Amino acid sequence: MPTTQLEVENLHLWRAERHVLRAVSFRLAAGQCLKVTGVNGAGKTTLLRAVAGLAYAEEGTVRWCGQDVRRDLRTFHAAMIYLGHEPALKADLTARENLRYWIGTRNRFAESELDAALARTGANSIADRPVRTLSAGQRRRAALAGVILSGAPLWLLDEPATNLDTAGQALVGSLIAEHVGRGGLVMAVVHHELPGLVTATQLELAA
Amino acid sequence: MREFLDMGGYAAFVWPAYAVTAAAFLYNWVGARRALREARAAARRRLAAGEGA
Amino acid sequence: MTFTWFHRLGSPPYVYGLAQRLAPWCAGSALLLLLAGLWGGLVLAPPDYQQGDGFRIIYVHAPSAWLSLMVYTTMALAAAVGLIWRIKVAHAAAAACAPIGASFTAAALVTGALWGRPMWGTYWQWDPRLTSELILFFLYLGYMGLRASIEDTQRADRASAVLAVVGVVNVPVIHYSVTWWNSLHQAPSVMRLAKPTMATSMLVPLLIMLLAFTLFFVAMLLVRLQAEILRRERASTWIREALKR
Amino acid sequence: MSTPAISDLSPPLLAPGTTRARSTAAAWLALRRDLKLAFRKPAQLVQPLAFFALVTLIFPLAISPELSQLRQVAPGALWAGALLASLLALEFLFRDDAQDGTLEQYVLSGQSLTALIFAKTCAHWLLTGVPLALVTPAAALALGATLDSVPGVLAAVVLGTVTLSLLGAIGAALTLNLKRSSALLSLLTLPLALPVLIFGARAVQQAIAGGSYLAPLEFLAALAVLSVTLAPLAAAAAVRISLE
Repeated sequence: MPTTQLEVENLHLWRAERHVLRAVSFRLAAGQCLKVTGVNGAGKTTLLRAVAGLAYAEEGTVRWCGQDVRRDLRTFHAAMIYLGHEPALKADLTARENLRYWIGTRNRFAESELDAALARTGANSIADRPVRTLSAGQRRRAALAGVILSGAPLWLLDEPATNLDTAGQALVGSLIAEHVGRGGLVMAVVHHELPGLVTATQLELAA
Repeated sequence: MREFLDMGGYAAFVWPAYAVTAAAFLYNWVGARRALREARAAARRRLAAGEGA
Repeated sequence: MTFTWFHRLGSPPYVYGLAQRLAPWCAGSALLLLLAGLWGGLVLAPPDYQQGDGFRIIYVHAPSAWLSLMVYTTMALAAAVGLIWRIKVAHAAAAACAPIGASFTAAALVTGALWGRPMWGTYWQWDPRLTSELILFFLYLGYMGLRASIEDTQRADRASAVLAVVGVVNVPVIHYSVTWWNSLHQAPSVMRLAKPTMATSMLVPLLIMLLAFTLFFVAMLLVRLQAEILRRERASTWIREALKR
Repeated sequence: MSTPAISDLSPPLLAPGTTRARSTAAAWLALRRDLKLAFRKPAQLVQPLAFFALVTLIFPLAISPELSQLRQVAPGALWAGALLASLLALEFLFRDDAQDGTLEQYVLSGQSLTALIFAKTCAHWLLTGVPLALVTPAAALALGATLDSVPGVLAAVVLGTVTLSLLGAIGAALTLNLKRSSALLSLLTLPLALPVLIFGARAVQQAIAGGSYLAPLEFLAALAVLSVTLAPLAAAAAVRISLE
């Protein structure tokens, strides 16, 4: 029986002449969190993008629930949400409108669920302001609300706590812990320790 | 021979046409050989660098 | 069996070795055929009853024009194979095709203009064949321009492959529309490339030249293919062996 | 041996209570998002139109204010202007979305990227092609065409810009994230757009001359159908590659 898990095997990726990912392998099962660490330029973001299918790995496989994701990328993508450096929000729309469009292309949700997600990340008070008027931390909170709203079991987060204050960092830690507690999977690139996140396994990439 | 080179009065068009085509051949010949030579040299450098590391 | 054949053609060391062995043979036979074709076309074939000796341009123009289109199609096919099955060697072949095709397209344009001067009285005529050839030249330029502006070879391969496939779908559309456009504005062209009733002594050298040009293309493709494979290959063991040869 | 329940076999895609949006719904949403964004920044919409008006203004100044002479060059002038204006507008097609990560999220949405890209291109056509088509008859009148020519000119530009937008989407996707992309974009797109120019100019010419413009219009429609079916596939593939 296929179990909910992400298996990455022997991933190799080159950027021009540079061998960025050298035989990266790991397994992430339901209810687990993987912290990806390493110095700048070690390929953390690249690894995340390669797993998501955004960067093209020349060798190696990524399996989701036992299936090579290249055979059915859309199913895999529906099951994961990726939050990159840029929070993917349009400056001219409000945070609420942004989530309606961004998450709305993925799955259906009720307005009350949207409110709940915004409230959970503390973004409800700023939800109706255009994103251009928000601070970087507020944008990050709005984007995190999107992650919750997507209902995806697999979260791929690239430095989710950037630009957040201490309370915000604690929030990210508790969101991840909650998600993992529900049987979700989290793969996160982190620079700093996230408070409240103790159960994670660590993957250290060498430069 | 003279007659041949004259091409029945069309020499001004026939020979340049052949010359241009010859130039295309030459360009390909030289270009392909140079590309291969450079690629081999680059591969050698890469191998040497790989051994040094 | 067909699968193993296909599989082997996807293996860089195998193709590299094959190209290395075949290239001299192709180049040699191209040279011999070229000499034979030139002798036949310039000396043996009689002057045309209308165009005199001016028609002899056909022996370089028609094969160049043939190559320009054939190479583009080959390039697009290789690109499609590379894109669909993610075969590096196919991308390498597509990359090797572009400069060869572009140079013969340029040759076809210039020889066409040189032929046009005595026939039409002007170097450039908006004749459908020449116009299509000019557009094809721009397609080549675009392909090479895109390739040159992407640094990463992998990405350049895949992006330019999409362009080549889009281009090859468009080539017949472009040719058809140019012909249609031309038929509105002037009488059919006087350039008689595909005259079915060509005398044998004129036709045979043309066929020989077509074959010679094609073989020359194959030879140059094989040489450039080796270079392109080396640029893409990172497994060092077989390269070390290959570089000794 | 007991048969496992279906829920055991299919791994959980989404949290309980969450349902995937249909691809058509997603595409519709993408279209509406682009329209809404465009109307919050109307300056971008006006630019290509102003450019088009300027190009058509060049011709009377460069050739002659004589309407009978202008009528001769009107088809060429209108189409050259339309081609360049839609080329100019193409740069906006993916640029903002690529910069802020929206395009990445489209790729990762679990929906058909082809459908989403098609939706984006539709929005682009509605925002640039249609206004252009609405302005062209006015420009044609200024270049000496009669009122009778308006339906023909309008139909030709509407149909032609469909193909221009779709072909342009491929070029724009391929040149995404590249330096000096605008010159390259023209080099890639213009040769492919020549059939549109040929049939479009002929249709406009016939419309102005009072002849039957049905034949070139049919060709334009055929080109539009061909590009609607094939171009989104190529553009989606190009977007994927460009984001790598």
